Amino acid sequence: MMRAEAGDLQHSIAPDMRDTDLAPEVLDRQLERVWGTPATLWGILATVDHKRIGRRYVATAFIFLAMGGVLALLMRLQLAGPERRLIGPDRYNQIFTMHGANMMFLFAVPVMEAIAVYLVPLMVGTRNIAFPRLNAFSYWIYLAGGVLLWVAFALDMGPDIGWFAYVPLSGPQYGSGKRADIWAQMITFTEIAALAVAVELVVTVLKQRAPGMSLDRVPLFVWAMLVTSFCVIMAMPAIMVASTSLILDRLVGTHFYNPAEGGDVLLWQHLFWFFGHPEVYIIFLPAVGMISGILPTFARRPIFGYLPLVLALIATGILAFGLWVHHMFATGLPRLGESFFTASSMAIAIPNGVQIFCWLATLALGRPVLAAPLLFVLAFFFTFIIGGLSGVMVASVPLDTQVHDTYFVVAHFHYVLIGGAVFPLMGAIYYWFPKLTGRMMSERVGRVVCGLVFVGFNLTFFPMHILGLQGMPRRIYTYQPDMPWGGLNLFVSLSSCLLAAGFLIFFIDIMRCMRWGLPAGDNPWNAATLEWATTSPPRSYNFARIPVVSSANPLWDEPELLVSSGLRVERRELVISTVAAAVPEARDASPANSIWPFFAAIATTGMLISSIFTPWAVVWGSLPVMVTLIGWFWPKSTPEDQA
Amino acid sequence: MTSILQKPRMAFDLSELPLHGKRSASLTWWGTLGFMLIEGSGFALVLAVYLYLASIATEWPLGAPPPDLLPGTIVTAVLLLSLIPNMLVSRWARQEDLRKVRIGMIVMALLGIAPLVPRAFEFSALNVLWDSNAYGSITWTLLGLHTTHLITDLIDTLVLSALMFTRHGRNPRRFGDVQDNAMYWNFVVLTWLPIYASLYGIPRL
Amino acid sequence: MFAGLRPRRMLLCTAVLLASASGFAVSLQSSAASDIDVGNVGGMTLRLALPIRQTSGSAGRAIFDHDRLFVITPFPHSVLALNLARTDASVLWRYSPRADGMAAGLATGHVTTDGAVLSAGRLFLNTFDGHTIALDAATGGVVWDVAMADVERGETLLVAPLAIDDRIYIGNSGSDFGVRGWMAALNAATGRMLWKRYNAGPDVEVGIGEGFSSPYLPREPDLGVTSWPANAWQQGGGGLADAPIYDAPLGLLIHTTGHPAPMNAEQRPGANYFTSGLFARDALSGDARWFVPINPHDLYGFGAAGSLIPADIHWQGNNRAVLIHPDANGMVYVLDRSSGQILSAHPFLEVNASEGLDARSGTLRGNPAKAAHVNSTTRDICPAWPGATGGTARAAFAPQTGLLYIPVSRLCMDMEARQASFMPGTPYMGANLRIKPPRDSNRRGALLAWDVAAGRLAWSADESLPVESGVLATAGGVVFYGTLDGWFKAVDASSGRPLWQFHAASAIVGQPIGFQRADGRQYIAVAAGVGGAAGAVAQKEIDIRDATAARGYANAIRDLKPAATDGMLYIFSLP
Amino acid sequence: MLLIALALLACKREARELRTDPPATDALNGVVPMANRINGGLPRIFIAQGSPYENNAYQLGQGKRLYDWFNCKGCHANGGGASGPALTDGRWRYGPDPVSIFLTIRDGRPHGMPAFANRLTTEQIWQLTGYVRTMGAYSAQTAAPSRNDEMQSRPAENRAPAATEIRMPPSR
Amino acid sequence: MRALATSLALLCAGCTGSQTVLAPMGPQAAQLNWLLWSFILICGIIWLLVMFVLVLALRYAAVPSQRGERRAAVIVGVSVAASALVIIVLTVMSYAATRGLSVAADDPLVIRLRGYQWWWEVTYTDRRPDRMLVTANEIHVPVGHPINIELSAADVIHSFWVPNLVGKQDLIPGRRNDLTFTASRPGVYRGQCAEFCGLQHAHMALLVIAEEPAAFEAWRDAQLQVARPPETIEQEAGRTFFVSQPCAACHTVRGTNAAGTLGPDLTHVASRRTIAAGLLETTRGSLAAWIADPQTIKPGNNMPMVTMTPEQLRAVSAWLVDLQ
Repeated sequence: MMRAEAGDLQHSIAPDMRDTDLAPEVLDRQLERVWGTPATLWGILATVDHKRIGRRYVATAFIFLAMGGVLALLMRLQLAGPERRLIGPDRYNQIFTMHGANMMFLFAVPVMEAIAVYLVPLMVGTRNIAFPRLNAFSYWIYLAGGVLLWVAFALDMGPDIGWFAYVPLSGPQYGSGKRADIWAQMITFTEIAALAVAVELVVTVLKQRAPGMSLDRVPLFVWAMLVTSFCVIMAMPAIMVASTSLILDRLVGTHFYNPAEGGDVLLWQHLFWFFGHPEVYIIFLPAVGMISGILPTFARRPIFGYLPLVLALIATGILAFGLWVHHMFATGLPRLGESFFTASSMAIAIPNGVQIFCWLATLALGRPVLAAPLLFVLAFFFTFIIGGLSGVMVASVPLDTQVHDTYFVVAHFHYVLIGGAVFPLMGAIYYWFPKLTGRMMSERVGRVVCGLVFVGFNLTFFPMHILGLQGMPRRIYTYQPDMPWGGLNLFVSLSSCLLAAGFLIFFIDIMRCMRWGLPAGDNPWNAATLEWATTSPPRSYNFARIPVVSSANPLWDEPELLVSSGLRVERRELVISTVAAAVPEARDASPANSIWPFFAAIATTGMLISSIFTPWAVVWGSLPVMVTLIGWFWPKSTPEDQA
Repeated sequence: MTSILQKPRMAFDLSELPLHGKRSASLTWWGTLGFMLIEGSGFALVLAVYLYLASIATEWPLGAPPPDLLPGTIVTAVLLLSLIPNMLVSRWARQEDLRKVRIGMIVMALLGIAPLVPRAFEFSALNVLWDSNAYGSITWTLLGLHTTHLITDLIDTLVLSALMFTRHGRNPRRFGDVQDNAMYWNFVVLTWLPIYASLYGIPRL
Repeated sequence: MFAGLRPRRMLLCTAVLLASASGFAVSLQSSAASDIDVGNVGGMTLRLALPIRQTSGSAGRAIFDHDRLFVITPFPHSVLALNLARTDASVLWRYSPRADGMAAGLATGHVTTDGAVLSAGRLFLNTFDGHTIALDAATGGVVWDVAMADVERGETLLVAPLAIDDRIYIGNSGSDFGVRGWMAALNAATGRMLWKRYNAGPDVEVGIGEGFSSPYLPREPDLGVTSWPANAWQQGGGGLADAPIYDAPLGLLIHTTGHPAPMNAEQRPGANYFTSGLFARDALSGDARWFVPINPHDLYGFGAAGSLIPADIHWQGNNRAVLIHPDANGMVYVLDRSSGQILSAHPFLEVNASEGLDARSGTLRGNPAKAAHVNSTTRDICPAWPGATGGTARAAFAPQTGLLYIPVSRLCMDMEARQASFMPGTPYMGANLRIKPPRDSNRRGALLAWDVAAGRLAWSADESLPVESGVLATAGGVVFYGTLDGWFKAVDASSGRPLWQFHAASAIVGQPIGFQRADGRQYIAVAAGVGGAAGAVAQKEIDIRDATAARGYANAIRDLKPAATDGMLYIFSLP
Repeated sequence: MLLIALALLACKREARELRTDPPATDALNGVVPMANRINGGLPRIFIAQGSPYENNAYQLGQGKRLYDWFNCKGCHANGGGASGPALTDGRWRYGPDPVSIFLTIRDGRPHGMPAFANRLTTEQIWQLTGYVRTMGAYSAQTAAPSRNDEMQSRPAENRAPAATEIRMPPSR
Repeated sequence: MRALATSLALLCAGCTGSQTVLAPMGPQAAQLNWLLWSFILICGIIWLLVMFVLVLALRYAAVPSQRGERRAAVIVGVSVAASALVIIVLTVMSYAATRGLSVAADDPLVIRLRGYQWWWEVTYTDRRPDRMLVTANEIHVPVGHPINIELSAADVIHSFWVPNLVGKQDLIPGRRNDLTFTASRPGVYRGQCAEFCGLQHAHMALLVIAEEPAAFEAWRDAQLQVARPPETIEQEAGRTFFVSQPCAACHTVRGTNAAGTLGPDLTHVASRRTIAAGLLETTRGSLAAWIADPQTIKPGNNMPMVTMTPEQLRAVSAWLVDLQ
């Protein structure tokens, strides 16, 4: 099929045809022919267009968000009153585990990477992400991991060990059945996907930037994703090691976590949190990037303190690896070591402070327009700072011994994750929705959504601080009537309906506006970065001609955007530029659509799921993986293979 | 649609640039580097687990004599020796000398198989089973992880060697692939050295 | 008489049989037989090989009396009286008590019998299922039969009775089932119980009163209660660990007490008196005279297993009535028989479970690094729980050489303490155990010759497998012992030089005896047939892939061949 | 397709039935021994419930816990046997069928196996029965338990202990 | 804001609870409480300041100028420096509190606490082993005397947390942790397992009962006694049933043959305020209900439903409720 396509092209187009002198219409037609995805099943499965995959990724992540939200509502329903019998302990444990694992592994990280998959190539002015087939593969693997987890849950086989899966509860002796294995293998799926995307993003950012986009002209969201991707690369292997060793313990009887044979249960916690803490920043840093992207547009001035913000991003990324022990303050580690981690945990507040102050300065020095995206950013300020400050509290060893594993911590991290990441994410959706769809979202509904979500969120989660201080532990499926928690819990449960209503309207509005929203135009917000320099939604090739950048805010600073010329149009060609100064050094080909990543993902899925049941699956299961990978990488004599 | 239909200002002519970036101008090179970073983190973490378990144990190795040196040392020697042809292949690939690269790839394929033979004996030379205790678990995991890398790179080398003998062989991209493959083999060999030192040295401390 | 010789091939076909050890009167162990000596033992030949055809037992300990040989097989027991006067050694009579099959499940790793005792024309025996029986030695008729132990609770009678004058002394076993240990005296004529004293509990029940003194115990009442967690002594074990002895001049009954239950020592903090020690009691009243804690707060289930050998030796310039006790914990103790004072204590092989005796308190200093804990495996504890010696491995002392011949198991173990819950009639153990050879060698056993006066090793004869048999030291300067791989060996008592050996059809864990017939000729008899802890491996349905099978013992002797399991009685003499 | 197949396989293996109704307990206890008292017929409810004590991971896991708790190890070690016979070798004195194992545990056997009828409930005896059967299995069940957090003794039930060859290097 | 008002109102309600951080009943908890409020105060001020600046920033109509940029840079720099200072102060405060909490007490009462799924085994150590006392789910402590709790776990990780007295510490299989606290006022303080430990994590509570030293010693002496002999025929029947049926396989009642250690020691079960790890108040009715159907009351717990007749149930509960 691919060969036929290639043949067509060669038939009609002269080899080495350049864009230099083509009329815009011809150029568009030709590029669309080369870069486009046919509207067939094959096209859907084989596409490597970062925008299609990014959209899929975002949509899937939001579906998981909605499903995870339903689980949260179920939990609130159960906890609305003492000793309710709506959900039994077994199912409840599955539900809160699913909620946590789903939100962290299937929603938060993937959605951030998904948005980056969509936006980063546009923002750096290139035509596709690096390794687009790997990108396609990563989506299918991610989808398989999510389906695995949810199908298992539907079969009463969902993990019931908490998203942190502490051994020995998740270990071979106390986690009977395959529930913990499903959790652990879901981790493998999502981490493979995340790592693949991280490598793509790093290479895209470092090597595919538009000519002239030196490192000091890179949009802050791109910077944030670069730091995030490095965090992913350094942190995710830890959870892979952890989950693999857990499966080994459970399947072939290794003793990593068996204290009786020289293993250690705290080893799990070290490995898990060495990943788990950076994970928080993997979720938060993209949000920092989103805010840094939204704020200048609505403050109508360039961001204040570009360099400090970049340095703060990098500092956060590095510090994130030095504070995992603050999740383990109650495990009885040596006090001196714990105090070191208190200091490092609190120190991360400093780069966060730099970010906040720079944003405030941007607002103060600009002329803010209170549009929906900015409202979400303001909601972020209100809530995230509460979460950050309660984070300072849990970073203190003695205080943590009182609030650790209570609803105080539940409140804290929802303030950090929803306040710090989901609010900016919703702002980002409102902000970039026109670019994705070509249509505006409703400003009025946006305000309603923002209000509902903001109020609902605070009413739901603020009382949890108090519940925690009143002694309510986390992860309990019920509580006794003589505990003084009933009233607040009912209040929280009722408030959560408000929050849910906000999200419901948000989702409905997205559906509505995708079809009936007002047409947006290329740059509806009059923003400064490159993604607004192309059409909304962008054509398959992103930019008809690769822009040339001479400022950090090209659309503001340059009266007319300069472009480059000389690329071939009968193959997928893009510009490779140097790491620091973004001087073009090659016109390389970008791989064309291929069905092989899809097959490879199916083969990998088969191997990974089977290997929960028998270790030999790794041997025989890797044969189809090998075959599909050879099919993937074997040259097909397309123009893309020319050099 | 308006923006693309306007005649933009051409400021930069890319037409003279090469069709394919080499070394650090190649995306694959960077991608290989990225995956090496991921796997390097993985190796470092598994080694950290080894050291952690050793540090909490009352004795190390646990209930087993230290591993026998011979097979592991043979593997190390073969791997180190393989670096020489590996670098030659890389250089020939840079010179785009197809004949030499073909020979070199066959040599490298053989040198990829060679360490697997003593490696098979290395597992029993550990003197412990993976399910005996945590020491056995971590040593088997370390060795298994590295063996996986040997095998995957061997498969990569084999496929690439086959490719070099097809009509796709004479292509700068292939020569780039050969160089990346050589770089990855260097990585596989170099990661082995700290593993070798830990597996065989720490139990003898 | 020796027409009983049969082709070995036929013997292999005999039914599943179990073998035994014996509990000999000490005088017989160091046989006075003098015509077999170092010079001529090499020419010793087999005179009789008699398969003991029983449904599930083989030769136990043999007793020679007036050309009759009494043989008792392990549980379910059977007593045979053989007529040695006839060339075919025909059976004079046979007695098989009714057996309670449930007891078969109570043998902790091995079903053996410690044999019987002959006194005043009566044969007294303890059955494993809890009966003490007196038989008429001439006819095999039952004189009396009393039930002394409750099998339902896991209580058994493993150690042979001791007959002194008109009294029979018996003690119970079952420490592994949490059975509280006791010692009792029966009237030999009627079987009526004269007294019964417990090895733990309140002073009244233990028999501690006015006449009791011990330099190694705190002067407090009711130590048998206060050295245990509340009420734990009630299921604290401490049954008889090894054969008791009688000291006629002092009128003392000296006996060992077994290990405390459960094996998980964290569940029974305290010294756990009076388990794992040596008791001297007034033989008439049963009142305690002294007690020596050998392994207080016993961490490894040693009990105070090991032979008790009274000897009158030259000790530091004086003649002294001492008690020599090679203990399961790997130390040879020399004690004063009258006071219980420890005169010396030396390790006779590599021991790391303890670090010698505390000079002042006389108690063993444990090695904290080798203590077993819940949730962690303590590795390479030497010796392992079956003990460095003891059980069927009975030592012998030869006054002429001044050497003590100790059959030794040189094994180490990995141990993990586990929470044990007490349910009467089920094992109250609380440990995962895995036994293995010591790190540096595969010589798992030896016969050691220990110079008692000097407190050092004289010589040793190493064996591949643990030595589980008793030792016979003859006046002729020859020492006999058997091995698990079926060799019956004679070595020079002064140097350990091998003199003679014979390959039996099965492992030898029994006690060799020497006797002299009316014709003046000397005979050596030994029972072959794998039993003891090794019997569990060779005969029970043990799966050696489980490293903890047979409480880890299977792992230690996994190369033991399971063939040739029939019980045989061999008699040798010079041609 | 794979997922659907998995789903069907998985249906009952993971559901955790925490409470058995008293009438069901009575019915489960209603094993009719044959004349030899060695084995007998499975109660109909056993099948009707979907044989949870044969293939449900939770029930088998509970059985493994009971094996440890109720001193089975004292006689049978971790399956290798001691004073009681080995359970991992795939040989059964009274046959491998669940009912005979149930009867063995409930009523005891003459050569030393005590009765546990007064120590365990019917449901627990069935859990233990199911677990004991996995110990001597020649092919591992998906639902069979893994190793315990204790001293290593043998390959766990999910590694089909009875199928591995009786030949291993001495574990030291 | 309504949330804040509501929460303030509810905060006060929380101050009187028996399982709350906000009503410290010992020096350790008091120190933590002080630290908590200091943090809340400092963090609250910072939050209000930032919100104030945010409102200002939105209201303030800036005129772009170089001077404004420079001034903003100075303000941002000072703010960062100030926040670094606050961080240092908070770290030092936290470190000081850690030091203060980990001071070893002289001659503490050492209590071993072992976590099981899903109950607590409490062992009072003593120089004399026979005065060691094993009980469950209820810790009596003398007021004013330092208590050292040694924490260990039998199965999975649990966490000991009695917020009125001290912060939490985990019970970890294969490891041992220590915790020191003192109760300064008599009272009943509730604690609950604070590390997810499986099905019944929600119902794994314990009570710490602080008493005057004399009352504590009296309690301890009473607990050391063996169980009361039955007085009525019904109680006698209850005991007979208990010791001959599965109950005795798991539970110890000192003074009878029941010596199982798989479940809580029941020698003085009726002297404890609650059964089933803080789930039900101890009454004859609750005991009967618990025995009759433990899996409905606490699904998934390890107590099986033992088949018995109503008469037997009545007898057992009559006997158990008499075990004062």
